[in-house]
Amino acid sequence: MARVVVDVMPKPEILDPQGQAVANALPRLGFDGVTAVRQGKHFELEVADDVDDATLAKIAETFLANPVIEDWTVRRVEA
Amino acid sequence: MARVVVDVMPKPEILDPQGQAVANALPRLGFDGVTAVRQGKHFELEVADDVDDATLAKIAETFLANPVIEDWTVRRVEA
Amino acid sequence: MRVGVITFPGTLDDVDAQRAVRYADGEAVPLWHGDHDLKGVDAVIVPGGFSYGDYLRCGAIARFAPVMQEVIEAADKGMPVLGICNGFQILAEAHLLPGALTRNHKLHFVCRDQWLAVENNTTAWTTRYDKGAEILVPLKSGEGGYQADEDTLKELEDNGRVVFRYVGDNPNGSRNNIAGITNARGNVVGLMPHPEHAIDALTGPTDDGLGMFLSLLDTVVKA
Amino acid sequence: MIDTVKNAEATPDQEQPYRELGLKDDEYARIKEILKRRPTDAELAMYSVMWSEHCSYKSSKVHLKYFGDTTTDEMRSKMLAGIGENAGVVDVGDGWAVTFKVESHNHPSYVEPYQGAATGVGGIVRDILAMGARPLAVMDPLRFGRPDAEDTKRVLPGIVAGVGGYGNCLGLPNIGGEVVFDESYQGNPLVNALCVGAMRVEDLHLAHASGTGNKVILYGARTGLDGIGGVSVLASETFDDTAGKRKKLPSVQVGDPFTEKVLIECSLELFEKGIVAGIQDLGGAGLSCATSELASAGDGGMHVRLDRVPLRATGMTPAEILSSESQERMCAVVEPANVEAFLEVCAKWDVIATEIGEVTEGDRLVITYHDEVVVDVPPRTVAHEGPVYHRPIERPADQDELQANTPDSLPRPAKDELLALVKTMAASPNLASKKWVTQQYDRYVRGGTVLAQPSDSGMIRIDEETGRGVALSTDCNGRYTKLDPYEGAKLALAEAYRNVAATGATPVAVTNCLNFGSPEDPAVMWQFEQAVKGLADGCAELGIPVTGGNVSFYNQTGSTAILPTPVVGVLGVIDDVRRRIPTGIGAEAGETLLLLGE
Ligand SMILES: Nc1ncnc2c1ncn2[C@@H]1O[C@H](COP(=O)(O)OP(=O)(O)O)[C@@H](O)[C@H]1O
Repeated sequence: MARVVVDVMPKPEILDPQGQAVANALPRLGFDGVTAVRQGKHFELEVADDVDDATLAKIAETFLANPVIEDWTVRRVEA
Repeated sequence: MARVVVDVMPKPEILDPQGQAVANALPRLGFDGVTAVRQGKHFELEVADDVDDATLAKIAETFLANPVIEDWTVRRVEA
Repeated sequence: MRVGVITFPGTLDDVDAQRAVRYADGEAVPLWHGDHDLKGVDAVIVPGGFSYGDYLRCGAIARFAPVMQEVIEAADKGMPVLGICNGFQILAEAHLLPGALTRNHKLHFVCRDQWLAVENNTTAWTTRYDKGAEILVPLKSGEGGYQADEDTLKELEDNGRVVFRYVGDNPNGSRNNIAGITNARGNVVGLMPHPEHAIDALTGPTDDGLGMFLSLLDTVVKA
Repeated sequence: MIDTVKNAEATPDQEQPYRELGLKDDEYARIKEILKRRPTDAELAMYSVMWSEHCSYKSSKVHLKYFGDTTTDEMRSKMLAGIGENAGVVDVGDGWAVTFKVESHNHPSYVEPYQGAATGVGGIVRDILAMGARPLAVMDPLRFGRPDAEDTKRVLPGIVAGVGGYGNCLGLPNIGGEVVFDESYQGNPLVNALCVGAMRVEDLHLAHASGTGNKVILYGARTGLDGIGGVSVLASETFDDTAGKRKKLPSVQVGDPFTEKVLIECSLELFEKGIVAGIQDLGGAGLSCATSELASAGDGGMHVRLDRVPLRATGMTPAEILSSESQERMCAVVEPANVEAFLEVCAKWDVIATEIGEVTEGDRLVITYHDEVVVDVPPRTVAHEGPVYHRPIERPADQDELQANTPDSLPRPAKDELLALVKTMAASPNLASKKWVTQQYDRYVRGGTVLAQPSDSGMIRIDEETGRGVALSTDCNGRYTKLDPYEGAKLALAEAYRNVAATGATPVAVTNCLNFGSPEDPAVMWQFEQAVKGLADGCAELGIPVTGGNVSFYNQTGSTAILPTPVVGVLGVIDDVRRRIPTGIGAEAGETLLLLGE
């Protein structure tokens, strides 16, 4: 078993209303100094050892992310 | 400027319908070997250099995550 | 009876809550999210909608609004407070009520007429109902699944703090079919379904929801 | 380097990628003739998008004229604004005016179903808002391919979630729509969105910029690189051999319904305070469209300072700023004395508002970027005097054959097969319950919904005191229209009309969204021409006017067009919604069932 993390983020040129809402709220809550926030998704997958990187890349690209509006990264981590 | 990543995940004992939906869909799409999926949020913050770790921890705990149902991690990364 | 109805940016059902207060012969007092006082109202309704877009988590941003600090203080002193849908989410985020509301288990927004069983008719908002009565009101939410840890659930169940329970199939994956709960004192109630949309059979499925606003009238008159 | 007017004059022979931007040789030549020089990059961006089929109606204009020609003064008597405005407006009595319009967002919804559908709703809502009305409800006529096709499984849930996600968050009840499946929509689903709003008659706002010295204020979201797909050819030219060369951007816009909700409330407060002289929403073609249309409809010129536009991305060129389709923005014309009050209201709602220009004497639209002139055009040539095509029209050769193939050739079911047949029909996707879709839409919000799904028409109360309300239905049967576009359009009208009448409301006005294949196909143009005639003639017979609409061409997969789909929306008025007639047979036992008509 391996643990795989996939992070999916809105592309830089794409509007990110969620991140913006967080960024706008922080100063109101008394937290200054955060100049920009982007919000995306974080997936943690438990995968069998025979699942190779190419398959993981394919899962991320075709399913977890929407390549039209999102970028993504895939990495294996220690479980 | 520093870049900070906050990952927020549903607690293990909390139902995660989104992660489950992904896990259920993968075999249908022909991807086998993924035994579990959990889905959370991934935040990328640009913060001024004078924002200390305690403040970041506070932002995560009081705002970005809801400790009743979520766990979270905060880490500084290379921008 | 003067009842404050809060409007946050993104609040939608404030007009409905105000209308429901009027139907119960009360005076609806609009409160703005930036207000620092409650204008001398007898009770407060935190209505439904998508405050601040509900982008981070439903209610997560709204609970920090200035007016909410006033509400928290007043609630602690016993003022009747009702959170409907987004309002319930805000009250939970503000820790006026325990637990949290999460994404519906089938991942879709659900709008339907929903039967509820009244389980507690002693709160400030439910005295007009018979215990065990079933009422039909709209439910419309995407994140209405009530979640809490086992201890909290036990505490709620053992002390009769579950106010409403879904009847029939669970619409959103709520633990124990919980639709609404109250705090220990019974003055703060939160529920996902919308009694304010069921005050007139012309525009809602029934007028079953009116009982909540009439209950408040009784509570305020008695106080 | 920024391509200024001065630069354009100095470099008359510079090659420009006008073909990539969709302009024909003669159209480019005409622009040069109008300007008496080559256009700048910014001007080219502006003309190319405003002269596109989508914005200029160049293939449909000659046919749409027929709507006006067949509308009598009597039909027009209740019409306060009609074809040519953002949305049609009708007087519904008691001092109330109602505005409604349906628009397509077909192609974007195929590329990115959720965001495409969401921004479709957002766009039509801003159209209604720009008339000065409070948006009250939405509807969504949808068409998909076969329900079991892979593409439908990708597209349908996203579109439904997008319509719901945006509309629900805006607090607009969804009071109706359509879900129809047909093979022809497989690679080209239809997402039409309708919005209806109401206002007091005296609050009607029209999109024009008049009054020299009046200020032009852009308010709402920041401007980013959304939806400038086409125009990025200009950017890559501009940045050619620098590191700033920008990859081709996806022309996907992301909606922010929360920002739009705040924009609505902020705008309504501005209207109420009477401090808006003219207003225009920003939709397709963004600032290009808003500034040229405002200036063109006004009686002066306009000067816009592009460098003042609040941006979300860095390094945007003037052409990109003009073409950006960032959502949730509005453009207002405000008298100088009211600017401060205007900005105050925006501040209350946390809405960014920026004075970006002013109405000037003369009749030029001049746009500067850091004091250099990048656009200097007669606005009418951009907004209203685009190209007009008389496309070839030809009745398809197989139309007779199609019509000859009647149901008479089908076997009749035997008596004992009827039950099974009824069950099959009831379970067929086009007749089955649409609850899976409609229960994702909030139909209760704001407490004015009197009828919604599954009623024949939606009905919404506009006045709580008197109970005055309106009913709305949209309909179209593309198979009928394919068989006979003229009669098919009439039938769509008749169906919507009946649906409205059946609720107890009196039909008063019509809007439409004409979804067709490629206008370059003479057979499609024949369908289009016939459908417009049928709809207009039907309206004349019924005595209610077409007050507006929208045309969507190029709905096809390869060379196969969709079924011709002229979606017709009918608006009815009821003076007291308590007298509505709900759908459904039998509230009590013993009622009599009557069949009316032949
Ligand atoms: N099918 C149609 N029937 C009647 N009027 C139409 C039709 N299509 C477009 N129009 C009218 O043409 C005008 C321009 O269309 P509009 O949709 O406003 O352009 P834009 O795409 O720039 O918003 C509008 O007044 C609209 O009502």
